[in-house]
Amino acid sequence: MTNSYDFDVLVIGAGPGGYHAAIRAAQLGLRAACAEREAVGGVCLNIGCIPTKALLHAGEQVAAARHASDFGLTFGEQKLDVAKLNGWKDGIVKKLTGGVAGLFRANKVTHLVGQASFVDAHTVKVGDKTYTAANVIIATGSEPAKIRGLDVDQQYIVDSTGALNVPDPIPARMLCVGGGVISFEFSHIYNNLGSKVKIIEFLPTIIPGADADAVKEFGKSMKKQGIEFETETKANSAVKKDDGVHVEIENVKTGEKRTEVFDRVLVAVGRRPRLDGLNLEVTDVAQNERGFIPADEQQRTNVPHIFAIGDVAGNPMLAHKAMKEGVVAAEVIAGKPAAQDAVAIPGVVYTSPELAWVGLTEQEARDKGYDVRTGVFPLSASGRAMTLQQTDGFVKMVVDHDTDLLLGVHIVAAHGSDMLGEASLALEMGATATDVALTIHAHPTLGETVLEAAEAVHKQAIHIMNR
Amino acid sequence: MTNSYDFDVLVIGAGPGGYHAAIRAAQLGLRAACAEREAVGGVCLNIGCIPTKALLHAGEQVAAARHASDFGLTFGEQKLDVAKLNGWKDGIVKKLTGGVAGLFRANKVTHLVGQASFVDAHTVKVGDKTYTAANVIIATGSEPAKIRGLDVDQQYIVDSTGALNVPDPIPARMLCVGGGVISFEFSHIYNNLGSKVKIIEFLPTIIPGADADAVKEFGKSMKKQGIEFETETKANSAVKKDDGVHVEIENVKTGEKRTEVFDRVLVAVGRRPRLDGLNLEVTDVAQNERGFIPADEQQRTNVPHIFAIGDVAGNPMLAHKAMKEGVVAAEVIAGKPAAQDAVAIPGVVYTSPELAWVGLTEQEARDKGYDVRTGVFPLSASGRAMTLQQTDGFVKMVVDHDTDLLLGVHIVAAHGSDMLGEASLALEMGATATDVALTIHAHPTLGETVLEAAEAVHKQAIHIMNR
Amino acid sequence: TPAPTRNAGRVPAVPAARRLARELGVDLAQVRGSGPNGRIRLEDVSAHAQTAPAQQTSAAPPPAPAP
Ligand SMILES: Cc1cc2nc3c(=O)[nH]c(=O)nc-3n(C[C@H](O)[C@H](O)[C@H](O)COP(=O)(O)OP(=O)(O)OC[C@H]3O[C@@H](n4cnc5c(N)ncnc54)[C@H](O)[C@@H]3O)c2cc1C
Ligand SMILES: Cc1cc2nc3c(=O)[nH]c(=O)nc-3n(C[C@H](O)[C@H](O)[C@H](O)COP(=O)(O)OP(=O)(O)OC[C@H]3O[C@@H](n4cnc5c(N)ncnc54)[C@H](O)[C@@H]3O)c2cc1C
Repeated sequence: MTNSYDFDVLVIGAGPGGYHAAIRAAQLGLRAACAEREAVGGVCLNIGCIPTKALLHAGEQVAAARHASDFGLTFGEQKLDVAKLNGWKDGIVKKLTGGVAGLFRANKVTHLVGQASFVDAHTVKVGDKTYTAANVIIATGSEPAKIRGLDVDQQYIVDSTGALNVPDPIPARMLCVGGGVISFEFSHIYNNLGSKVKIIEFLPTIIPGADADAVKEFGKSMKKQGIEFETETKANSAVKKDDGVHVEIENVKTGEKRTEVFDRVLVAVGRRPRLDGLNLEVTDVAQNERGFIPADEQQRTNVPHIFAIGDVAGNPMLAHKAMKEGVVAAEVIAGKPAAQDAVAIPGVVYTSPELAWVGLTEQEARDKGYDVRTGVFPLSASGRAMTLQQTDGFVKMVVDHDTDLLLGVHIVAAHGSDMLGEASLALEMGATATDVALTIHAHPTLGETVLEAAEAVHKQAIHIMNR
Repeated sequence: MTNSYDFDVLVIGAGPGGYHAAIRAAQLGLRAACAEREAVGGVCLNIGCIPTKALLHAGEQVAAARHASDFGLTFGEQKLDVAKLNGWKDGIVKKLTGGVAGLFRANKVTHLVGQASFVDAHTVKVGDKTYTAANVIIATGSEPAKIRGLDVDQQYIVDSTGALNVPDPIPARMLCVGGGVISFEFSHIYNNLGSKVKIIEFLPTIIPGADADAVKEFGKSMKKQGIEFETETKANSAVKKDDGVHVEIENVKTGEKRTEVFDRVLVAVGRRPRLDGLNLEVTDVAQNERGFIPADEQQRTNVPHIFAIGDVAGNPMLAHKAMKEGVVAAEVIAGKPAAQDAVAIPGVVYTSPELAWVGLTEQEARDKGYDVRTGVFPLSASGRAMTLQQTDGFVKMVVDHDTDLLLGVHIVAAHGSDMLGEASLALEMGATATDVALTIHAHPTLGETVLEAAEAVHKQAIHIMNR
Repeated sequence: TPAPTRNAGRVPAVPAARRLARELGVDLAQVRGSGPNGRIRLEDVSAHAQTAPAQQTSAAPPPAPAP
């Protein structure tokens, strides 16, 4: 690496993509810097993955206490100190973001504080200092998309960031606009904390991108728990009045409109790339029609020494995709043979049960021309699930009949995200359903449902009748 | 298969080994029978794996309610209805054993009720009827070993079966004799339910067979939770008196003796093959010096048409090993190319955190001559673990430096048994640490600690400093 | 000559390949694995089974001359 630049690599944004890139670059001996204008850790650690999971856990504990009476454990009056809940969640965030800052120091990553903007393709201004870099990695992430008529005030009409601040008292009636992952996670939290929650989704299906059967199984459990949802429905406007937020809701098929009143409205209708203040125009870096910055398998943009990773590089906008791309970009810059060549990127809705999947849905596999076989095994037939009081859900495997190759795994289950490790490794290793079926899975574990789903592909599951 | 026999295969014992064998045999078109003298489901479903997991869950919910105050959730007085707890646990057992009986019917497995004993190598008497079979599978399991001076009365001095019946009130002082899996599971249950628990183990280490570092990490967490244990210590005698059970405890190194008083003593010092009433002598089937019936990779004993599977065939005495062997025996009888050729059989202690492992320990790998590298990643550096309030433990990988081949994975973690699926598949697939490290693991999941441990092998973990 | 296998060593082969090898009567030790570390995959076993019998045939005694 030439020494005429201040840094071998300058990363813009310290979200999961950016901090992985910077740390891996430093591990490989590069002089690395990472610029951040807000908080180290990005959306994920500060206002995304982590605080939602903290609140989800808290909500699940409230629900678990209710179900404890099934086995004879009862409690006197239950009290939730909302301020303490928010503080606990913030404490976890602080610990993790502090950890990343510490890792920067320990790895000798130069942490640049402030807004970064390009001066030219090799020069970046951060705050009021200017730095040159042989390579630049753009990792500026994404921000919530806005929707006309629903103006976020972060008090009555909130986006995901506002919804992280649990109000006291818990809102009695809540509407979530958008039927994606974020909406379901918040619905689950607030439903467990005592809100009556309704979700509306414009499209004909919730959780777009997930397997249709899995979504159905998932939706069944959500409904059972009290979360209502309507598809092909949209919100036209939301107005705060004395008795709550009046929302005009429209059935997009019939055109029928009605007004409902809620105490709080969450708007979660997608995310868009964040490029404000970056001054990207002074470079030749190309964006696509939606504003994202396309990158190749090495995470290079059309300008060879400028890389794009994470949310700003496009879908799926997930932290683990950002992390992988960050590591790949750093390794490529260090001259390593890295590529973002993942067979599949997993997705998870961290509710209870979780919806967790990786690889092709049954429909996607059919569309690609595979002769598809599936194997399904219900959690209700799992001894472990019974002992955990968590029998909702199933594991569904999508397999190519000709080669027995595993194409996709779709899990609706408690701890589903923990079982995803096996599914992801299986896809990356090119495993067949037989490989999974022949692997001994410890008893009694939820993971046995993965084994049984693989057996079911061949009509040889033991604990169900194979049709 | 010749029709001159009543059955193509007659399985003796309907534990996990036996019922898997019978069902798979029927699935493959064989005329299968399964004889059982007690309850379908064997030790595992009735008095083993399942009821312990039910009680473990209940105990963990008691503990979770205590920790809920960390995030602001508090409860009034907590009450445990012990009769309801036992009933709930028994209900799960009943549901599962009923399920197996139903699977027998649906698969057309002939269920023979009664004690089975050989009349000759092809003839078995069950109750007072006699049947002939082309092949016989011995799946009679195991029973608790006894120890001199500690006479089990199932009230004050209990074995694992007695300990499943939770007494009211919960015993204040409890001693567990034996430092293996069963002892730790019951200690964890009773400790959470309010007992003061002590474990004594004759050998220099608890959980023999597990990785030494993992055992240390596990023991640290158990101690922190209030479970005491002493190694190189034995119980010479236990006598029930008015104020409790007086136990003479001896330090086997110093020979020092003392007497301690407990309200309940659990004896869990290993298991021995169960062959009473089987009349094995009329066959030529060989046993080893400890009474087990050795079998080859096809689960055949020295008599080619008689198979032995599960606990009666020897260590490790685990349900999933019995299941695998049952399936293998059935497939072999059906003429399929099956073998018990597992690279590794996982083991789990279902406490919280769980101790879950598969493959070689570091020491075993060194003893086999590998140039061993290890990678360790602590749960305390996992964001998901923090949100789950479960940061005890680590993941340790044992890898062959020459080939990067994964040799063993040792997990101390909440949900450790769920993460084991990936580890087991990795070993069976011949995966390298690099394969695991390059596989995208969803964020934020506990499974990321497996990824990071694999990265740590190469000194490239992101969230810790790599020494 | 192939590197000596470690005393502890095993030929890494995926479970489905191990089963296919038994079915076809193929000795895994004779199979060249195409995966990393010589890991034997399903296709390696089928490929071996297709070529190996041919080798055996050539080693077998020549057929009796036609009358
Ligand atoms: C509520 C919610 C929950 C989520 N849960 C999950 C989940 O469970 N799992 C999952 O995989 N994903 C989840 N996501 C998505 C995940 O947060 C993102 O995919 C991830 O954060 C993307 O990482 P990134 O590094 O690309 O960008 P970001 O995390 O967005 O980080 C970009 C950083 O760049 C900084 N920045 C931007 N422009 C500049 C500039 N010009 N100068 C200096 N700094 C700049 C920003 O301040 C920010 O810190 C969730 C998102 C939300 C909103
Ligand atoms: C407290 C406890 C907890 C455990 N937890 C776990 C765990 O979490 N995970 C795990 O993997 N393992 C666990 N085990 C071990 C597990 O239960 C055994 O490995 C498993 O049950 C062995 O299965 P099997 O089919 O070989 O025999 P068994 O389950 O012992 O079944 C044998 C059956 O044969 C019947 N039988 C015997 N002789 C005759 C005869 N002559 N005629 C007719 N019927 C006969 C018996 O009545 C019995 O039902 C646990 C064991 C105990 C005691």
